[in-house]
This record gives sequence, structure tokens and C-alpha cells, in this order.
Amino acid sequence: MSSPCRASLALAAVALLGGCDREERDSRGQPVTETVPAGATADTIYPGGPSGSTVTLSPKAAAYENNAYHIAQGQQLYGQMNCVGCHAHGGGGMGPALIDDEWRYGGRIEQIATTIVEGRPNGMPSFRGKLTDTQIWELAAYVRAMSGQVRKDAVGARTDEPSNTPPLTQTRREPIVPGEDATP
Amino acid sequence: MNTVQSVFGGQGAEGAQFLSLMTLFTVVTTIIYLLVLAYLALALWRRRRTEHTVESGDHAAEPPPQRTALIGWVALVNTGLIVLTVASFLTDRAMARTASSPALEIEIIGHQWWWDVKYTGADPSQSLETANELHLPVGVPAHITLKSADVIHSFWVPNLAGKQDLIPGRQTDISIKPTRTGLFRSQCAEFCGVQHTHMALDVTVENRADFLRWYRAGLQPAKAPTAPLAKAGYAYVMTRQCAMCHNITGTEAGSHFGPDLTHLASRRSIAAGTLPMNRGNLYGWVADPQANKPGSKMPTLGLEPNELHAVVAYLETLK
Amino acid sequence: MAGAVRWRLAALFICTLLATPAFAQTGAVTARSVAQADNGNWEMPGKNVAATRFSAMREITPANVRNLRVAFTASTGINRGHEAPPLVIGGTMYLVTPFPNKLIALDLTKPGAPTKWVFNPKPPTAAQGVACCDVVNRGAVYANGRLFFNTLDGRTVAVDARSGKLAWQTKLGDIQRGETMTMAPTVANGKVIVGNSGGEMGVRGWIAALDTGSGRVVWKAFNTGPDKDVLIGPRFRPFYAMDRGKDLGVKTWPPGAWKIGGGSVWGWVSYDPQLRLIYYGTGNPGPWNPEQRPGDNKWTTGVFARDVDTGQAVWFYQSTPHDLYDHDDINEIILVDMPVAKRMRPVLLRPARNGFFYVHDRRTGQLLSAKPYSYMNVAKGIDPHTGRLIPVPEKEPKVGRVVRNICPAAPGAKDWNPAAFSPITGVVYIPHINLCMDMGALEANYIAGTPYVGADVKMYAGPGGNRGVFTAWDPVHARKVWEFKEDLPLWSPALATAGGLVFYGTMDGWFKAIDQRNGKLVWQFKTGSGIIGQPISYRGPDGHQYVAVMSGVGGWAGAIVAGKLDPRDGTAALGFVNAMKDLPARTDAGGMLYVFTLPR
Amino acid sequence: MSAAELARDGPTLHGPELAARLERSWSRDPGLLGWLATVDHKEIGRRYLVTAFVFLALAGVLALAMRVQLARPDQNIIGAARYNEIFTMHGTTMMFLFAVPVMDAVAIYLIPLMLGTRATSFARLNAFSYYVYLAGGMLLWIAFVLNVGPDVGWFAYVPLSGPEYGVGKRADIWAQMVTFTEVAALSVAVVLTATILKQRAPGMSLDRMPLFAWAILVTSLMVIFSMPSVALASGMLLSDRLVGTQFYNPTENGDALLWQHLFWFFGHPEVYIIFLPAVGFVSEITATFCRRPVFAYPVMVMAVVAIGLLAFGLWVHHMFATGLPRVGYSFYTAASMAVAIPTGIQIFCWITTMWLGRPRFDVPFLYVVAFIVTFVIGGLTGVMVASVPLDLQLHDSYFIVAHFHYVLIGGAVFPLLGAITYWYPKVTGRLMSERLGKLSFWLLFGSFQLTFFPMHLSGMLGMPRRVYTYPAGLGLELPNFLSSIGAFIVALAFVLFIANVFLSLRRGAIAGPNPWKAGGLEWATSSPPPPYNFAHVPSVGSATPLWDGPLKWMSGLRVDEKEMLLTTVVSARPDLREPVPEPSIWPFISALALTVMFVSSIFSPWAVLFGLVPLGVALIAWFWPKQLEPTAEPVIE
Repeated sequence: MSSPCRASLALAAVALLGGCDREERDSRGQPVTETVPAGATADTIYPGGPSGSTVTLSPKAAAYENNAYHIAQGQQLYGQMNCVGCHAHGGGGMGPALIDDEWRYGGRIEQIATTIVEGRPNGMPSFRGKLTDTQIWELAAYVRAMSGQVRKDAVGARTDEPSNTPPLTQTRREPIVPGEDATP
Repeated sequence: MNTVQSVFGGQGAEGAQFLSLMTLFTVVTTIIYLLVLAYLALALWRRRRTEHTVESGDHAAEPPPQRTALIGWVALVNTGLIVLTVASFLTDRAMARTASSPALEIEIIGHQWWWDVKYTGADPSQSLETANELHLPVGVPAHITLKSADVIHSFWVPNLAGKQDLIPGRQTDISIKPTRTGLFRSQCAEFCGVQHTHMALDVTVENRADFLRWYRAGLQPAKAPTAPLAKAGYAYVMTRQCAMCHNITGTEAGSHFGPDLTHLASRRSIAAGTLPMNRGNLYGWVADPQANKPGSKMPTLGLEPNELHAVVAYLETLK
Repeated sequence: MAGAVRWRLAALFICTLLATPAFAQTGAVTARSVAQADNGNWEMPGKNVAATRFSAMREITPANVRNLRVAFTASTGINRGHEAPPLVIGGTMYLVTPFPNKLIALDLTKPGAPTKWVFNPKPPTAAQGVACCDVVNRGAVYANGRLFFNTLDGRTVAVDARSGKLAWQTKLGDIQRGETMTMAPTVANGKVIVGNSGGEMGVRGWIAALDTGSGRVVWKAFNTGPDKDVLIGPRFRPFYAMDRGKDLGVKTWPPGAWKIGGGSVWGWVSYDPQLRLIYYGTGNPGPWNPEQRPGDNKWTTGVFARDVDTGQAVWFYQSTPHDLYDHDDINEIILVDMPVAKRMRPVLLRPARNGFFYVHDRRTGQLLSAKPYSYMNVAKGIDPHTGRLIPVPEKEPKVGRVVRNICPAAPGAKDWNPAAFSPITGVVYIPHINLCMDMGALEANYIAGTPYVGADVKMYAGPGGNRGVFTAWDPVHARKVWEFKEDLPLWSPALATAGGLVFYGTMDGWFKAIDQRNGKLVWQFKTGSGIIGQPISYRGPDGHQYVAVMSGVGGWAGAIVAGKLDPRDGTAALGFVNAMKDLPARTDAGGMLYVFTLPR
Repeated sequence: MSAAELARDGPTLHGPELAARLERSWSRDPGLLGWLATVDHKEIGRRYLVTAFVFLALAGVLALAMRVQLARPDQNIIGAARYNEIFTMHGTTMMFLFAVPVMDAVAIYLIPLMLGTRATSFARLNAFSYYVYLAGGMLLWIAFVLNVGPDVGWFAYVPLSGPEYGVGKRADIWAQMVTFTEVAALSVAVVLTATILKQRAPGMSLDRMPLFAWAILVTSLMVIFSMPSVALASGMLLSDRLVGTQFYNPTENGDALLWQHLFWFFGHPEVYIIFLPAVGFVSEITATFCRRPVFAYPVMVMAVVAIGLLAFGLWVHHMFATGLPRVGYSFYTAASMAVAIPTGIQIFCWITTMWLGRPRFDVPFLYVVAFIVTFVIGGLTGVMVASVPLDLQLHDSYFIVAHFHYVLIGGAVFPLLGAITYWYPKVTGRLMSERLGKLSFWLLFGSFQLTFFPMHLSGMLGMPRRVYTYPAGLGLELPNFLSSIGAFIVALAFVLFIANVFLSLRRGAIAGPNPWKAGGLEWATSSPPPPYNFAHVPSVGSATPLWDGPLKWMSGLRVDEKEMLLTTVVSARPDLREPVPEPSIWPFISALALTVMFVSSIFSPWAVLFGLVPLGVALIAWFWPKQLEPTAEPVIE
């Protein structure tokens, strides 16, 4: 190919480089060294001031947060593990609403994962030992996607089931200001 | 030539009708093909007495014998096609007639990469649900209703009959009248995702008595395990990940996300035909399903060795 | 004991006969209540075992109700749905609150009714996670000096009415399997009759009788499964052929489905002392997706009559075989004697959730009349010969397809909130709802302790745009006497008084009184939160008539406020949020008792 | 300046002086900007050809990867997810980025020469179409390289490609690529239809038009009528995936079959869009190498038109297994059988041409013979799968893979290779080597049969399509192994053919204007033809002008401005002088703006709105009228 074509091809490649991890499919979910940080509570008061850098994200967060494959798996698990029974399609019911910006126990992915594993006293069941680590993090990634925290190009617009929540791709991003998660 | 998964089997009424129609089509098309080849060969290598080319000056000439030959050829092609069309239409109607008096009602629901097979009937308490296996009594026309739970799949048992798609939101059906007993293999024929390859179904055509014996055994709930290792396996299955996705009638596990395991050990294959059923494969599958069927919805649980032995021991009691 | 009851009945006949001419319709022989005489107390949610909710107090009348004013108020300190009625025994008023189910005793003899004592059953907080439609409690019942009520985590508790000390408690439900208890018990012949709730959690419904003295389980009957579990024996003679057969609780289900098939008992139980029969309705079959449970799904969504002492089933009538739309049949059962073809017959009246007003002969279960009392398009009617509901096929929910415009919606034409019967007019006053829904069925997965629903629902106002309706229904001629519309669904029960009034509350907090004869609004008062509580009327220590009600929005209809749900998802709270998006703007949660009386 | 002083190509101006004057006004300025701004149909045709063959090579490599994975049972050389991406890319590239564009390429290059005109109509639209096609191809392949390539099959059935099961942006990229290629194909179709109908040499009435031109006319009309169907389908898929509409959501009364109907209504005409140009190649090659025009010209034209019409009436034979009413299916069985009649007639006429003429066994003619031998097998297996009972067993099995490779490679690629060998001298001025040509021909013909005939058997042994492996013991080992071996030899044959193309650029024998002594007008100009094609516009007296006596030339077109002659539609009498657009960079910039709009609209619906602004500006600049000095119009003698 003549030179102009090769130049434009290289340019385009660089521009789209960001896309490649979004669709990475690792169905096995390689175990990353650190599992769910036990006991990580909601953004809380650090006596004597926050220790050094602000809250360090778990290394797994990056692998799951904006990954289309994991969010899609999380969407299916959300329906099949009966989360939809209590939280409906994000509006809530027996359980609290998930598409609003109030996160009683923290809105970051590892906090949601902790909620799923530990359960919560007011009725959230504990799925420790009932779901694999990967499944729990996939569910947490999807729950974050419901309130628009996730990049738009990683989520599917709608499911093929009857539901009338706004398409995830159009869900307005609800701001989570670190440390100011709303408490009831 | 395999007799397990081939259109030449003809063990079903529709399969036999297919074979006779296929031979008719093959004969007619081969004759037409040989005629074309003969005409071509003659046209290329015949000794030229007269030629109508630029060099001979009358290249525009179109002698009458060729024109009549053209009309003859069109007539031949038309009659050939009409014969084939009518034969095809009659065979189609004959196949549709087997659907007239179904004695067995079956419902198959396609999932992403396994088959949910339900024997429904007038009396709901006698309905049987199993997965990835289909038993048919020989000589009895069975009416199968096909539904899909997610994407489009296609139900195809080459030895018995043609295929029908399973389409979400629609209900298609197919009628099969097996005429000879045997063990057959069916495979999903419409691309349905990562593991479309491993979405097979073991089809067993047996005489009426064997079928009823299998059916009554299928209606029994899973027997509680007695051996200590199997009991430990039962405890793991009921309290850990397995019960979240699988249904074992007669126990606490009641989820339909994954295939029904009530009589897993009496099936011929594991994970929709991915592995033949034996102890080694049970170990291999439960230990690391993602190795055998990457992308499958069954996660790799990371079982401890003792848990693995217990679970496999319990699964083997699910006869 | 039996003699005393008969005497009191006679007395009642005499005084009602006296009262009748004052308000009788033109010459119609009205139904008469079989309830005991009114001693000014309010000892059980239904006022009496015939569940008439009729108070014989006549001091407050349409004429003077205009100047009704608040006597005193009391806060329960809990912001969920208050569905329980205040009970009044002698000089003390008892309140049962939603979770954590506190039992509060107020001393009516002192001004401002200060708190005498509070009994805390301390149910585990996790129980809130398996309560399908708000952590409500429908009330306690008083008998032989004790108060009996259920706690959310599945315990029946008996408390000494004077001291507030625990007499006994019996553990009956298991929250790990999704079982809770929210119903108000009924005391019949020395037994406390209770049932479980959890139809949406794949729970197997049952009803049990506990001895009022010791709390021992006298008998327990399941609503699915083999006949021996359902206590069906030789005495069982259902009137219609569809309910006859051996082990129908197993045969009308796919194999093993009856173990998680619902049929819970979370509504009302009535008792006929003469016939010694208790009457109660069974809940919806689980899961909501009908394709997953082919067959009639016996004995769900039907009415049982059982012998109170042995629990043996005497008759059963299935209102909705193979229920498609979660139309639990647990609504109140009012026992009256009524002229049928010129002969007085003992009947029971049921404004059922599937939209029909059933009148049965309560000795045999024979259907005497069944007419729709609200708009419906899912059923063509009831076949009088077979007693079977005739469904409309194209309205049947299918997996993989949304069926639209299903009326009445899942909460039915009237949910749990019981109607009141006034023997003066012989009319049943029904506060109910007018909602339709779109429903899509999905394959449900049973995981113990998690919801087992398998349906996606979205509700909206029915024809006319109003979500609530108040209907006065004449059971004798099976027709509406009058009816008026309400904007919000009516989730509060009704109270009829001998003074010729009917009291009810609306979900945005108005406590209203209407004239029994024409339904005209004669008085209303704005309380702090939506009213879904049961209004009562009693004779205070000073001999005057008081009317009391608890205001605190919640329940399934008020879940959007009680649970702070997000209106953007219409399927929230099993579809109710889509119909109640304006409720948060019109009321907030609350928990307050209001007691009204005439100025002295 | 009065009309008289204008320089015209007439008796006063001819020979090398005329050629120099025309060269100056018709050539484009050099350099990258000139390269991007060209409107010369020959240059655009060459670029299309080269790009299409690059995509053929890429997709061919993917085919080899698939055959390596399928050579032995239960292999895991390529993972399941990657294999799905590979077969999707192979199918999509072959159908959308190679087959249709390569036929457009040859047509864009040859039609003006065959019709005796100096340029195509809408020349800038022609340039625009190439850039849009290139952008579509690059979008698909860059996404594939960046692990975002589609993995839902070249037909992307919903709901697998829908919002719930089509993960991430993979299916969006496939759908947008379809939008690109169908904009390009529609543009080319409009260009070719207008050129064929309005720019034929004077005297070339419709019954004297070359058969290739007829084939291209019918193909272009089929593109115009079928592409909008897939445009609508992919547009609705994109809106389902991005904005959450419910077109294909079965639970909200959408329908999964809506996609299949819309796709196959385009899908079947698409395969005839690929096949009909090949029919044109075969007619031209047969006529030249049998030294006489094709037998029964009007019957051949009617057959081409009949195929064009019938192609729209039989798309449901792709959906025989979807449970539609069975009586309805029998109408489509009849229609599918009927489309075999015109093809049968054409085969007969070609062989009769060989019978009456004296065939010369040069490489192009060998490809025609191979075409007949191979395509008829494909056609007959097509007749088999037209029958519902047979198709229910054979549908979506490797029998179908064999069938469509026979009709696509046999029916379109063989004639294409013959056409390239036949018109190579006209394009480059040199002949391709006969020896290397024959070697690569026989290698290709033999290995093709070895590769694809066993697939009939593996299909009948129950091997479904699109499986990344198969279990041992089903008798599939031998046919798959043979196919894999054959595939590598086919690749070798292609490499030899490409080598022959490159080597002959310099070492091929000098060809001169008419090396094959053919009858068409394209052989009346030099090889390679000058930018203006013909110094004087030829006028035609018969269907094969060069065979029927000396050519007569017309004159009177301007020399200092780019001008061409328009003729009437049916009898091609001279009608108007038409100024030919100047080279312009704006089609390239419009294509760029369109690309930015399409690609960004995958990520946000607002891009469709904001993307229109730059596109609008570019289009306005593109259509800005050129200031021509007003001149009186003299009457041509």
C-alpha cells in the first residue's frame, strides 16, 4: 500500500488502543493476588486523618469495572441469582434502590462486592461460598453500571427481558464523590 | 461412516423420506450435470467441419439446429425442475402428516449451550424434566415444542428428521416418528455463541418397555446418599455454589439456571456432549469446567481435593 | 360457654331489629350479622369472629360528625406501614407496630393516654430481608386476659394484657427459607389460629392452631401436598367436582413443585361458633410464572372451611384454579345470615382479590352468587355448575412475551384491606383499587431465602384514571348500591358504626367519614402520613364513643415511600412503583395513632 | 471567445498534438493531494481492485487459520472465542469487503472503455465511494486487531448480536461496517447505472451493448433495490444496541425474525450481485476466445434480467428452519428452482458459442471452462437445498459451506481471475505469462475440488457450520483433513497468481491495443489507455464493432475543458455535451467526515447530530459549481 494509507492506519490504531481491554474475555477469571478486602466498610472516618494516599482501589477493580464481558455476565447473574426479586431492575422493593446515588454501604466496586459477600444486617443475604469470586465481582460491576458509574461503551443498552428502566447506555452518570456516600 | 450423527441413517420416518427424495434429486441433477459436461466436452474437442468465427467471416451466424437445441434444453430443464419441485412438495406434505396424531408431547427449551428437555402431558404431576438427553419410544410419533430462553438455536437429529430453529419469543415445533431403535447424537445447528460447538444432545430410541422404565425412573426424586463421602458431597452441593444454579428434584436445590442434575449419572455425556460420562470426566469437568468448555456459564469453583472427591461421589449416586 | 353465646345472639337480633327501620332500604329484607353483642371494646381486628367491623356505638352520627376532633395522639417511633388496628380492652389500648413489632399499652383512663408498658419481642433484623411487601403486621387479638400477635421472624407471641409480661411464644416460621408471619391471629374456641406468609419466596403455606394457654400446636394443616398434610379426611366434602379427588395437592402440580408452591395464609380467618368451623383463604401459588407450574395448583387461591378443634377440612372452593396474576384469596370472610330465594341461609361474603364478590353457603361451600364488583378483563365469569372461573386465554402471561392491559392487576380488585358490613343497611362497604398491569413471565430459579417470582410487572391506573374506588355492595341482590372514585388506591380497611357512618383512610393521609346510606363525605381530617391502618370505634372510660386509627404509609402500595424506592424503575416493588410515582410528593412515612371524639 | 475559436478534437486537431492537448486538460496534478483528489475512473478502479485483493488475502489467511484448527478433531489451537471472531471476519470480509467491491472495481475500470466514453458519470461520487469503502474495511480490521472484532457471524442474527448477548462494541462495529460498505456500493451502483444508460458510444443501442455492460446494469439496479434493506436492518440493530429501542426484543413485541427477513431480502440479491458480473466476464471471454459473439444475445440478456428479478423473490429459503408456514415455504421452493432456469439457459448458450466457434485454450478461457464445470455443481446443490425437506437436513451444515463456495469461488472468483488475466494487458500494457497462468490455474482448480468437495460429505455426517472443533469418531476426520490440505494448496495457487500479476508488470510481453483480437470497444484504445480514454469518440454499427469493419470516429468535443458526450437511453443517439468534474479533494474530506460521524455514532447517539455539521460543509464544498466561461453551443455536424 502506498505511504499515505500506511500512515493513516497507524494513526487509527493508536487512537483506538483504549478499546482493547474493554472486551477482554477471560471466562476463567484468573485469581488476582488480593481477594475482597475483608471488613472494608463504607467510606468512613479515619481517626487521625486518612493514612497517606486516599483509599487504594483493589487491583481487581480495574479488571472488572469497565469490562463489557464481565458486566454482561453480571447482568445475567443479577437476574438468575434472584437479585431482581428484591432490587427489581434497580428501583428497589424489599431491598433498597440501586439506580439512585445513595450507597448505604459504599458505592465503590469492592465495597459492593463486600456487601454481596458479607450480606448486610437489614436483610441483604450473604453469598459467601455461594458464588465464586469472579461471579461476585461481575455482579458488583453490573450493579455499578445500573447507576451509570460505568463507561457508556462497556454496557449493553437493554436486556431482552420485559423491563422499563431507561437503557443503561442512556443512564445519567450519578456522581459518587469519594467519601461523601450518602447515608440514610 | 458413523451411524450416530448422519443424514444417511434414516432411522426416523422423516429421515427415510429425506433419503428417498435425496436420491431422486441426486439422480436428476447428476443426469443434467453429465449432459452439460458431455455437451461441453464435445463443444471443446469436436472435429470442426464448419465454424462461424471472425476468421471464417460469418461470426454472427446462428444456425437453426442450435436454436431448436436451445428450446429443447429449456424444455428439459423446466421438466426436470418441475418434477423435483412436485416431488419435494409431496414429500413435505407426507412429513407434515406424521404430526397429525402425536402420542408424546415434549418441550425443549434451548439455553446458552445446553438443552432443557421436558416431557409434558395432560397430567402435570407425571411431567418429567431432564437435560441434554432425549429418549423416544420407537414407532411412537412425538411432537416436540421448541422454545429458546436466550438466543436462536436449532434442534437437529440428522438420523431421525430435519432441523427446526428455537427462536426466542416464538414457539416452533417438529414431529419425529422414529422407526428403528438406536443411540444417536444431535448437535445445535444455529450459531449461538462461544460454545455453540459443545451443545449436543444424546438421543436414545428404544422400545416402549425400556422407555417406560426410563420414564418411571426419571420421575423418582433423587435418592438421599448413604455412603459418608457421598453425604459430604451432598452437604457441599446443597450449601455451596451448586444449588445456586442446578435443580435436583427431591432436594433443596431448585434453580433452573443450569441443567437439571436429578439423574445425571444415568446420562451418556456431560455438559451437553462435551465429555462422555465416566468417573474421570466427572472429575475433570467438576474440577475445571472452563478448561473443557471455555466461556461456559459454569465457573471454575476451585474445589479442595477432598471436596472434589465428595462432590463427584455424590454426583455418581444420582442415577 | 355455648349457652352464653346463644343468648347474646338473641339480644343482638332484638336490638338490630329495632335499629333496622330507621335505616332500612325500601322493604328489602337485609342480611343480619351473626356476631356477638357489642360490649364497647375492640378485642380483635375484625371486631368479632364474623369479621363485620361494625361498632354498635351510635353517639357519632352524620349530623354531629362535623365537629369530631382529636382526643389524643401517640407516636410509635417507626416509619413503616402501620396496618394494625388499635385494640381496646377495658381502659387500656394496645398497639402493634410494624417491624420490630413492639406491643404498646396506653392507659386510656389518664388524660393523654400515657404509655403503661411496651413489650419488645426483638425479632432479628434479617427478617426484613424476606418480607415481600413492607415489614407490616396486621394486628393482635385479645382473649382470656392475653394478647396474641405474630412477629416478622415467624413467632406467635402471647403477652399478659395487664402486666405486659411474656406468657409464651412459639417459633413457627423460618426466615432462612423466606418464611415470615404478618397476619393478625384469630382466637376460636380456645385456639389461636395463625398462618405464614412468603408466597413470593417459594414457601409452602400452612395454617396452625395453638392452645391459648400453653402455645402448644394443637393441629397444623398445609395448603399443598398429600391429603394427610392438608388434613383432608373422610369429613371433606367439597361442593364442586373440580375440588374432589385424592392427593390433589400433589397431582395438580409438576413433581416436587408443591413443596415450594406458596398457598400461604397471611390474611383473615373467620369463625362460626355454631358450626364450629373456621373459614380462611389461601395465598397465591409460587412462582408467579404460570408456565412453570401447569395444573390447577390445589389448594392455593381458594377458601377452606375446617373444624376448629381437629383442623379437618370440611369443604374447599378454589376461586382461581392455576392462578395467573398473584390473586391471593386471603381477603376477609364476613359471616352473615341472608335471605336467598326467600329463605334465610347462613352465608359468608367475600369481596375477593380476583374481582368477584362471592357469596357461599357456609355449611357446604355452595356458590350462591359471584358478580364482579370492579372492572376486569381477565375473566369472563364463573360457571355456576362447575364453580370454575372462566379465564380470557389471550390475557395469559407467556414466557418471552409481555401481555398488556391485565385488569385487575396483581394486587387484585381489593387487596388485604378488609371491607365492613353494616347490619343496619345490610350493605358491605368495600374500599378497593382500580389498577391494571403489563406482565411478562420469566423462568424463576428457586434459591431458598430469595424471591421466587419469575415475573416482570408494571402497574398503572385502570379505566377512568382513578386508582381507588369505594363501593357499597348489596349482597342480597348482588349489585352495587353506590360507588365513588378516589385518586389514590384505597389500602385502608373500612369501619361501619351504628351511628350510620363508615370511616376509612386514604394513602395521602385523609381520614374520612361517609354516610352509610348515600356515601356522601360528611367529615375528613388530614393526618400526618398515609393511612393503611384499620380504623376502630370504642366506648371510652368516660362512656363516650371514640374512633381511632393508626397513620403510617407503607404496605405493598406505599413501599415507594416506606422503602425510599426509585420511581424511574417502574418494575420496582413488584410493579407497584409505576402506579405510585406521585405518592412521595403527597405523603411521607410516619407512625402516629390518632383518636377522635365529639367535643364535650 | 466565440464558438469557432474553441479548440475541438476535429479534422484540424488530431494525432499527437491532439493527444498532448487532451493529456494536459485531463491529467491530475501529482503528489499526495493529487492522488487523493483524482476522479479518473481508471485510477479509482485500480485502487478498488488492489484494496479488494488485499482484503481477499487477509480473509484467505483467516481461512487457513480455520482449516488448521479444523484439521484434526478436538483441537484447541485457536480458542472458541477467537475462532468465532475469525470465521465472522472471514465471512464478513469476503462478502462485504472483497466480492462486491472487486466486481465494482472491474466494472468502474472497464465500463467507460467498453461503452466508448471518456469518463464515468458522477466521477466525484465514484471517488467518494472508494474512500468510504476503504474506511469501512479499515474500521473492521483495526477493530479485529484491537480485539474488538465482531464474533456473531457474517449475518449477525439477533438476539445474539442484540444488546443483551452481543457484548461490548463488537456487533456495533459489524453493523457500522455494513453501513459503510452499503453507502459505497450504492454510490457505485448509481455511477454505473447512469454511465451505462446515458454515455454509450453513438450507435450502441441497447441491443448492441456488450453483455458485460448488461450484467453490470442489472447488478447495479439490484444493489440499489437490495442495499437499503440491510441499511434499515443494521440501523435498527444499532439503535437497539445504543439507545435501547425494542425492534428486535421479542418480549416487547419486537421479533427476532424481523432481522432475518430484512437481512436475507438483501442477502440473496447480494450473492447474485456477486455472480452476475461474473456472468458478464464469462460472456466476454467466451466471445473473444471462441472468435464469435455469444450465441442468442437477446436470450442471454433476458436471462440476466430474469435472474435480477427472481433474486428478490426467494430469500426465505435461508429461513426454512424457522417455523414459518410450510405452504408458504413451497412458494419459495418453486422460486428457488425457477432461478436455475435462466442460469441453465446461459450455460447452454456459452457452450453453444464454443460449439459454433473455435475455442483457443488460453488461461482466461480455461477459467471459463473451470467455471462451467464447478459452478454447475454448485447450482445443482443449490437446487437440492431449494427443497424444504432436503434443506431441513442440510441447512446450516457443511453441505451449505460446500454449496456456496462452489457458487461463489466457482461462480465468481474463477471468472474474476479469468477476467483479470484477460484485461490485464489493457490495464498494464503487458500480457501475463501463459505458463505461470496455466500452472496456477490447474493448481487452483484441482485444490479447489480437494478442499470443498469433501465438505458435502462432512455436512451430511452432521457437522454443523461455525463449530471451532468436532468430536472424533463421527467420520469427520478424513473430509476435514482433506479440506485442510486442499486449503493450503488453494492458497499456494493464489500466491502464484499474484506473483504472475506482479512479475508480468515488468517482464510480461508488450500487449499493444488488442492482443486477443477481441471485438469490444475497450480494445480500440491504447493499453494502458490515456486519461481521456479515446481521442475521438467512436461510433458503433454492431455488437462487436472491432470485428465488423473499421471503426468510425466522431469529433467535436472540446479539448481545453474535460467534456464527454451524452447519448439517448435506448438508441444512443448523440444528445448533449457534458462537462466532466475536475479532480477535487472534497470527496475525500466528505468521506473522512462521514467516517468520523459513523464511527463516533457507535459510542454516542449525539454523534449522528454533531457529525452532520462537518459532513454538510464538505458536501457543500464538493458541489460548489465550477465557473465555466459561457460559450455558444455549436451544432455538431
